Amino acid sequence: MNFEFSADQMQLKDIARKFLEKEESVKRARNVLEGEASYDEDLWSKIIEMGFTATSIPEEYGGLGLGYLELCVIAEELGRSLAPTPFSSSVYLASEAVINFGDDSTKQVYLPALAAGEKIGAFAHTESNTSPTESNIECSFSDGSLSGTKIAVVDGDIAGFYIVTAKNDSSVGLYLVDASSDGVSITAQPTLDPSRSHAAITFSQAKATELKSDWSDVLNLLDRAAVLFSFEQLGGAEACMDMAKEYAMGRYAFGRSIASFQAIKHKLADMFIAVELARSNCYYGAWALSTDAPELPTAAATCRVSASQAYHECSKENIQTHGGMGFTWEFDCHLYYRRCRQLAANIGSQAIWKDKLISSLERANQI
Amino acid sequence: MNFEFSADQMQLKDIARKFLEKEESVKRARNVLEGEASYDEDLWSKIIEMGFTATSIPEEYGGLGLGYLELCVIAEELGRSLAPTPFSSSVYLASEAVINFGDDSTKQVYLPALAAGEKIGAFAHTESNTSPTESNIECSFSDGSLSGTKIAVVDGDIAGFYIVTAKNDSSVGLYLVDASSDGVSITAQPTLDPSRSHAAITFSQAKATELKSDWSDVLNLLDRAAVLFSFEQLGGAEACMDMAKEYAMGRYAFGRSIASFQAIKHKLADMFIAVELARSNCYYGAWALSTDAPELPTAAATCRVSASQAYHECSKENIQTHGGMGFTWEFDCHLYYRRCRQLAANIGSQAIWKDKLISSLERANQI
Amino acid sequence: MDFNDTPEEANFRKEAFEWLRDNAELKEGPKDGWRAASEEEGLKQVKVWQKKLHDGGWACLHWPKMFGGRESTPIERVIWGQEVSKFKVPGGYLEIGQGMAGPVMMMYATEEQKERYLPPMSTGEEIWCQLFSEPAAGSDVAGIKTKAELDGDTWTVNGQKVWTSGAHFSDYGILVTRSDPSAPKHKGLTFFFVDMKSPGIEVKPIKQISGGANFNEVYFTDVKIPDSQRLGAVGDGWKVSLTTLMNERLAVGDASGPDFQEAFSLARGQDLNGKLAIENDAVRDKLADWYCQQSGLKFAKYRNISALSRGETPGPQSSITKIVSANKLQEIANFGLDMLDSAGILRTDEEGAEQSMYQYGFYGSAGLRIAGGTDEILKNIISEQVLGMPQDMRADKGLPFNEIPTGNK
Amino acid sequence: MDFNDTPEEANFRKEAFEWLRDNAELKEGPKDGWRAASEEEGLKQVKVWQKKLHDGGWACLHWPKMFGGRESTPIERVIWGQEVSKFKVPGGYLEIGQGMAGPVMMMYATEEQKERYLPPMSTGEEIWCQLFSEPAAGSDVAGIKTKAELDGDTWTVNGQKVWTSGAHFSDYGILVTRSDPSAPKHKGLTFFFVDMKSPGIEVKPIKQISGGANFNEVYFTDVKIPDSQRLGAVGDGWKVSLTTLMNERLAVGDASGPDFQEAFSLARGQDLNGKLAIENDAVRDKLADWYCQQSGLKFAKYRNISALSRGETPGPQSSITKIVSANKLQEIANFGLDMLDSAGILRTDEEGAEQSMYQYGFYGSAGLRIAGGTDEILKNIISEQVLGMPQDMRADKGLPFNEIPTGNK
Repeated sequence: MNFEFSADQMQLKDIARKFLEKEESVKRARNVLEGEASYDEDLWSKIIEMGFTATSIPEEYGGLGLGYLELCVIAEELGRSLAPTPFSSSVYLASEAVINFGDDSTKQVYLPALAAGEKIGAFAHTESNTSPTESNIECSFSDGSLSGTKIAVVDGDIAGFYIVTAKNDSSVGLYLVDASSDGVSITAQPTLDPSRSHAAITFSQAKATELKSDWSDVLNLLDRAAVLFSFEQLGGAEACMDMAKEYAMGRYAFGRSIASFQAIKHKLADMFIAVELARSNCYYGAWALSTDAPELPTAAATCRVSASQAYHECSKENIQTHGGMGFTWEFDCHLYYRRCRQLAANIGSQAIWKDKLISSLERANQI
Repeated sequence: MNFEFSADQMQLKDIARKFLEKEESVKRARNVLEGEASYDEDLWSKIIEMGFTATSIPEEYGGLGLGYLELCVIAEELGRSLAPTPFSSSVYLASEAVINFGDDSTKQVYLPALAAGEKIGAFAHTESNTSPTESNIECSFSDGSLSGTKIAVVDGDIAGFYIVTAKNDSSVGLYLVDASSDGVSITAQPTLDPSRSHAAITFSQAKATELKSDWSDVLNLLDRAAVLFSFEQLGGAEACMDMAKEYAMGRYAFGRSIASFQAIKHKLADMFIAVELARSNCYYGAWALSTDAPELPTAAATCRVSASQAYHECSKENIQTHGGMGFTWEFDCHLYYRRCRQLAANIGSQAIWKDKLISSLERANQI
Repeated sequence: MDFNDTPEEANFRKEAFEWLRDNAELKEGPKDGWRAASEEEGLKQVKVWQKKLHDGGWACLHWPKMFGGRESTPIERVIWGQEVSKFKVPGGYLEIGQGMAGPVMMMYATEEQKERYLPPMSTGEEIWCQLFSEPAAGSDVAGIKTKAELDGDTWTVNGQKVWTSGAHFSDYGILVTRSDPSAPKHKGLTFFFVDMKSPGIEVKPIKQISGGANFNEVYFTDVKIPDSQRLGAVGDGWKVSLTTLMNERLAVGDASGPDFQEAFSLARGQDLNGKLAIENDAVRDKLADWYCQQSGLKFAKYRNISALSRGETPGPQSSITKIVSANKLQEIANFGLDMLDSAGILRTDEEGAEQSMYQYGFYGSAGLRIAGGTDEILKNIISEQVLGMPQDMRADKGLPFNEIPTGNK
Repeated sequence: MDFNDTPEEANFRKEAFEWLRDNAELKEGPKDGWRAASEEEGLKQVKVWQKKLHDGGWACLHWPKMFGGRESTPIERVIWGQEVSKFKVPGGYLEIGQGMAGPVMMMYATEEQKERYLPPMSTGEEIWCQLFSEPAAGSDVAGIKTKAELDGDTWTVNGQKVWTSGAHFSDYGILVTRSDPSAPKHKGLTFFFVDMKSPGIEVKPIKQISGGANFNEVYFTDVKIPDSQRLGAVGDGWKVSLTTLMNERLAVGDASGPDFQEAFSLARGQDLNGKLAIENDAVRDKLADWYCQQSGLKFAKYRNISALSRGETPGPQSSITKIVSANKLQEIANFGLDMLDSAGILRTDEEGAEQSMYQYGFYGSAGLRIAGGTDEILKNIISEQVLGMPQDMRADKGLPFNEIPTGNK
């Protein structure tokens, strides 16, 4: 039994953590939130220098060819530090789509650029106020071009290309559209978490490359990304727990540290339990992703649900533990409260993932 | 605004409470639980003497002709004291069925006897491990006789007659069958709460009287009963809260009353909140029942759900507050824990009532 | 058991309604209501309306007539509140003065001071704020550090207050200070009222997580207050404060934001996983919980109003209301955003857009669980003051204030 | 990251499996397992099986070989547990002796005593119990009152213990007493082992809320214990107790009873409100929560086993496991009973009947949330020992034991 990251992976995690601390990633997230920029270009270029964007891209396409476990530990640290960059869109979604469903010429063009950070990719999936399904997607592809509108595209205003879900005659699959193509129009959309940019993208007969994929591949792409997003959520949840504890230890009321009151102690114990369950489930997801296990749909939904719950619990109770100060703009609590929602929304809501989990267990007809 | 019981009603409540305390009703519940009897005949005869069974039966049929508010306050006290008698079956269900759906000759025969406690009635509705619906009820009536099997009939082994749900050609309605009729066979069924008796009843061409009713009347009967059951649940919940508080105040650990620890204080505050919400919703139910308001379906489901939740919370956390002692047979905590489940099961589970609540709000198209 | 007025109550209700009908505009629907374009504009309109109320005899219902009030009973205040909610009338700005500062002034100020300050408070001409909370005195309200030193008959005040609503537009404020740091915590406090235009007072807005700024920090640097503006004896400030503290916890009350009705109507029009959300049993299950909570709070309020109507003291409804409604709001806000799936993150300032309502609740609920007593403090209060359970152990008991451990935050 | 054994672990697993295969019967399915017709019968079979284990070299894996153990590593114990769970073999009765009494004896008994008592403990010939809890010493484990007085070299013990598993069939017990009531709480305790057949010991079963009686009260009336049976110094009993207390909290561990799998399979066959329960989204929502909790606990355990496998100290998994699984069991039990609607109340002793499983969980979960550390005590432990948060204030700190307030219960 070796259900743990390796020493090398833990070292990579430590490097990522120290790097993001040194770069004051949380402060950068605040700057993006308060400023005009869509993301922190400087941090992004440093992340690229660290090789993080190249982690899971095969060596033959200019990547490092490391496994997904390495990407998981990086994701956790990016989540912990609220890194205001398009990492998740470009790496968990766009790169994965090209790696898994692109033909060789597409890979040749996009993967080296993704690995080197020369291109940013984004995933354009949502079209309305409801979860995209095989039957409600309206964007359509025919004769080499794609039309329709996607909303809430994370990093949509900074991406160089989009992985777009669209229907053709028979089914819904994945298409690649360059942002610079004719017929692509981009409108930034303000959100609850301005430390991450979002946009609406309208495609009018835009030239598109078909990726070899159908609806089951779309779901597979979401499952793979879910594991990585879960690690970001886990990192965020743990950061909130740590903040709450640290604040409580130093804050005195009624002549004693508020960390000595059972109401606060038990709140922290509840956070700790949620984080530990989420972490264990995330490891399950990491194992399934890295081994391409048939359990991936179950594992992905399990860690997604568990990590979303932990982050929700920890980010709101972190504010509560801080009392009035937690409600101020000045403290960082709200940065996490916002990011928690952003990550919860990013690849579909809790209701959808819970349903996916039970459906996958029904299919497996076993546990 | 006079959203409160009247002084007379509160006095009746006080009388009922003192009477049941003096008669050591909780101890009697334990005796029935531990013994062979199906109910406490002595307490039952005293309850009859108090006139409680006659409360809402019209004067012309030998009752006291009081309103339902009076019955609500009595129900609360019976719930608080775990009274081991067939009151709920005979009064909330059987008497109500005869009052509302019986023809005059049926009323003439049954109501005076119910008021005087000479007859005990029970409601035979459940047939299987699932909630009875208009389409799954198999018991059938034709040519004046009824056939089929009912299970988990509360007080089924002591009742003199049954109100039975059965289908005829066109719909499901209510029928009255005497327990002494040919073709009625009764088998006691052990349960989680032996302080209340249950039985399976098989009808084989048993002579039955048709009550003028269809499925909507069955639902109406359940709604009316739900308000009264909710008051029993409310009384039980409050008793658990009081027990937990009293025990915590006197129990010392680490040199102080455990009632001074926030974990216990906040647990009690949570119980108090649940009880206060349930009480307020029960009053809503009482108002709707007593005024025959069109809101009855909503009010009944609201108080049923709210009171079931409060009793569940309070009965389990009462055990928890007592620690090891709460887990002993000797302490009364488990009597309430059992009764909480018995009352939750009696007229259908929480899932069904929650669904009814939202359905009634959908029908009302308003709140 | 009924929802009807007594004949006296019905008369009062009629009178109130008729006056309002003659002086204000009825709302056109449940979402209709008064809104001001800006704070300045709102303040102006509130003052005009308050003057009208005063002239009509409807200002400060609970105040003595001699100071501009009506001497109404508590139940009449409730009825007035119900009637006024049917009309599009200005609100806000004046509650802290009339609800908290006024009663303290009536109890502790001199006759001359009452005559000088109370009438303009009731007409809305002068606005008051309350200077209580401090960075280290939140849940622990008596942990106040702002220092007051007496020299001759003038006090010099130094320190910082936080969470002061309306400090920037207030004319006066009521203020608690520590006059004796060597006395035990609750003994060394002294209470004043202060002119907010005094030299040395600086007001800075506090930006909240929502981006709005409804509160202020107020800094005191060598602010001079004449001893004649002291309310209550030196060292009796805690006793004076108690007059207003329970009022404050009452005032926070119910959550504004989406409730059952909004969630229900969202679910009836929203697609979730291939069918209408209202057909999803998990949604129905949650809606049922929220309906039961909302209904329980509503009827608890009715029970309290009934108690007032009978002249009895109402129960601990306000603490329960705040705990339940703040947490319900947080759940409903997250539910609403989740229902919109990935689009729930989008911000829109469109009037009435689903997102903006749930996003408002998302921020607001986090604050409401803290403001005017955290969930945790309110549960302490319920367990101690309602259920009679003992206080937690006190580390500060009997210690001189300046020897109480304070940590680093 | 994988679930594979190291080569050494794989060898050990193979050896264990092969021995078990040659000496016991494989289970036929997940619900198959050993059950005894009565306690006496069970005890007899356990002793036979334990002797077989011992003779095969598989008794008391973690004990030194000289006392009948195997000197296995922690990860080998885990592997043994996994392999043994595939077989229909007797269990129970011996865990407290071998897991708690044995280690204490090894640490504190004389060489002669170890040679006399440990081998028959490892072979199952002699059974031991643990006499710790008292009516007033539950969560507050050090609040022990049972009095021990020394006269010459004999102690006289008077008092009462509760919640003693197996006292009625045990040969010996380990016992904590208060030898100096005037010393502070943790200082005046003294630890012994005692022959359960000593005059003055009376064992009475405690009937639980389920009707079963798995525990006992044990009364001590002038029970004589030679000073040679003292373990550790006079007054050092707390230190000795700590050796076993964490073991106890670990031992309670996971809940037995219906879990996700049972609830899932119930939902797939059960009608709810006109459709299969598994098609009800509220049911799916709850099932997803329970699956995530169960899965989280399972993989936390794997992480702990991995830590053991690397020779590291495992994390605080056992406290988390108990809190989460006890509460989950209580929810699932109520869910299962609710699913059966009004028929959920019916009791049936039919083997494998849905009701009986959920009813067992209904009682069992209420006890599990208390036994071996309540939810509340375990959350204290997590916050203090894992997160490093400060202790609550202690009213008993430094006081002589007989001056600590005790209330009336």
